[in-house]
Amino acid sequence: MKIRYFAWLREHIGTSSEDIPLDQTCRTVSDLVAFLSARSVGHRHALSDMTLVRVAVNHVYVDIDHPITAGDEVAFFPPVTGG
Amino acid sequence: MKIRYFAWLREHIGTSSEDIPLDQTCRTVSDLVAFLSARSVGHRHALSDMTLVRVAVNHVYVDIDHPITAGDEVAFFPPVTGG
Amino acid sequence: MTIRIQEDDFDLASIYAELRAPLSPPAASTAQEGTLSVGTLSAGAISLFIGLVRDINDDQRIDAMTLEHYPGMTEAKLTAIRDQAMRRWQLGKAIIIHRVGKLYPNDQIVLVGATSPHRHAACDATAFMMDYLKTEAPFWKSEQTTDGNTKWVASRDSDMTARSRWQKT
Amino acid sequence: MTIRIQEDDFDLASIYAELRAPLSPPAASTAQEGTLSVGTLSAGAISLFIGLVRDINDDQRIDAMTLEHYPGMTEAKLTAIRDQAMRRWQLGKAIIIHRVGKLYPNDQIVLVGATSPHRHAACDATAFMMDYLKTEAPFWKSEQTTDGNTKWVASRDSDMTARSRWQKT
Repeated sequence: MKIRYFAWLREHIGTSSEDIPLDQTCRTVSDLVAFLSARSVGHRHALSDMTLVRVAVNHVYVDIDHPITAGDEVAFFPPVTGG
Repeated sequence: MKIRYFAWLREHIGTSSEDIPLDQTCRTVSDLVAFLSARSVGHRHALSDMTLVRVAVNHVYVDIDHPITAGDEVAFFPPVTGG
Repeated sequence: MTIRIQEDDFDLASIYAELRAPLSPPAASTAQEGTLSVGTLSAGAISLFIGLVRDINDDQRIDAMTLEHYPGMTEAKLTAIRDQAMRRWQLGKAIIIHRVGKLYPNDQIVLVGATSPHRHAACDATAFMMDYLKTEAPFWKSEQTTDGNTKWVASRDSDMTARSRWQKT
Repeated sequence: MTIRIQEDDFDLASIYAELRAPLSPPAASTAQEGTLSVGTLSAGAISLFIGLVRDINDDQRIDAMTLEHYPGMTEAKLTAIRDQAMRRWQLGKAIIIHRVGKLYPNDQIVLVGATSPHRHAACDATAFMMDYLKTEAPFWKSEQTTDGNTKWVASRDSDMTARSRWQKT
């Protein structure tokens, strides 16, 4: 599974993208957030308040309870500020 | 008093502008319309239905009962169609 | 050069360069007093509207059109419309250009533009100026159709309706 | 070339020339079937919005800003926003251009444009695309202030409010 981070989440975590084998217990975005938060202090810090974070699965915005599968690209980022 | 006509009113009346001495009985735009309508068939035709005509006195839109004085420039024209 | 009525064509690129150029500091400080944004010289948002001669109107093909106006009153009305927009929204610059004389399909007829620190102010002011121009500025179009006839364009109720949305309640 | 994400600057004059160029007949007939306006090749109305880097944000002077985005998702989102506008209004053409990378005050960031036979369709579609771009397209700005700090720009509630006005009831 490919995980991507943008803006201050990328800075906190220290990488813009990581490939991780999908843990069997990870069935939703929420499960994945718990799994990733255990990886480092930076991860835990970046994902500690999910009200500040948007999630996209395969380029589509999803809620925290959205299901995920091994082939997905999951991205975490702050509310957008383009334009 | 200077009278100006635009668009199809100008075509019906056959002139874009005329200088006329202000008749003492002409106190409002409505009086002036009656006065001008007597000048020619073209005038009468152009001014016969004032719901189709807009009036400006000294470049400001006015109603038919607006007062007029000798030094005024009074313009008659159809609803505008610019832009 | 904020109101122009001209027979000549206009050049969007040079008008845009004028709008985009930062305000000079005195103008900026007049625009908004009492905040740090006094120094805001860069526009942030630029909205532009351009009207072109259509090749069809009321289901008839148009060969050409002639725009007549009321010199003196036109300038006064356009200036008043621009002033209203400048008072109603926080604008940096605002411009209205309208052509007169004989025009052909796809020719530029009108340009309205506004700059503001805020995008909705720029967009709304542009739409506002167009709606008022359409209903108050003394221009008249006559169209020459491909069958050789010339006719005066009729005003549209939809333009009056559009203008009424700006009336504050 | 209706969606562009690029580091390079863009040229308004050439984009305007693209928008102004009459539709080719097949595109025009697809646009509106069953009426004589099938043949309408001239746009009539062109609306443009350009966003520039402001020199002040939240009362702090800005030296530069860096725009990051999510390649792949950005293109998908902008395409979806443009498609929504094309379905909702009768548009001839619609374009969205957004820059990424390092930008300086008064630099162009974004351009949105639409053409239509009707001015309100062109103006509304432009505002709609900006409102959705602001809230859905995955771009993030970090600002470098004159005191040497760099900070991520916070999203604004007003942008969500602006988007909600387009939701049909």
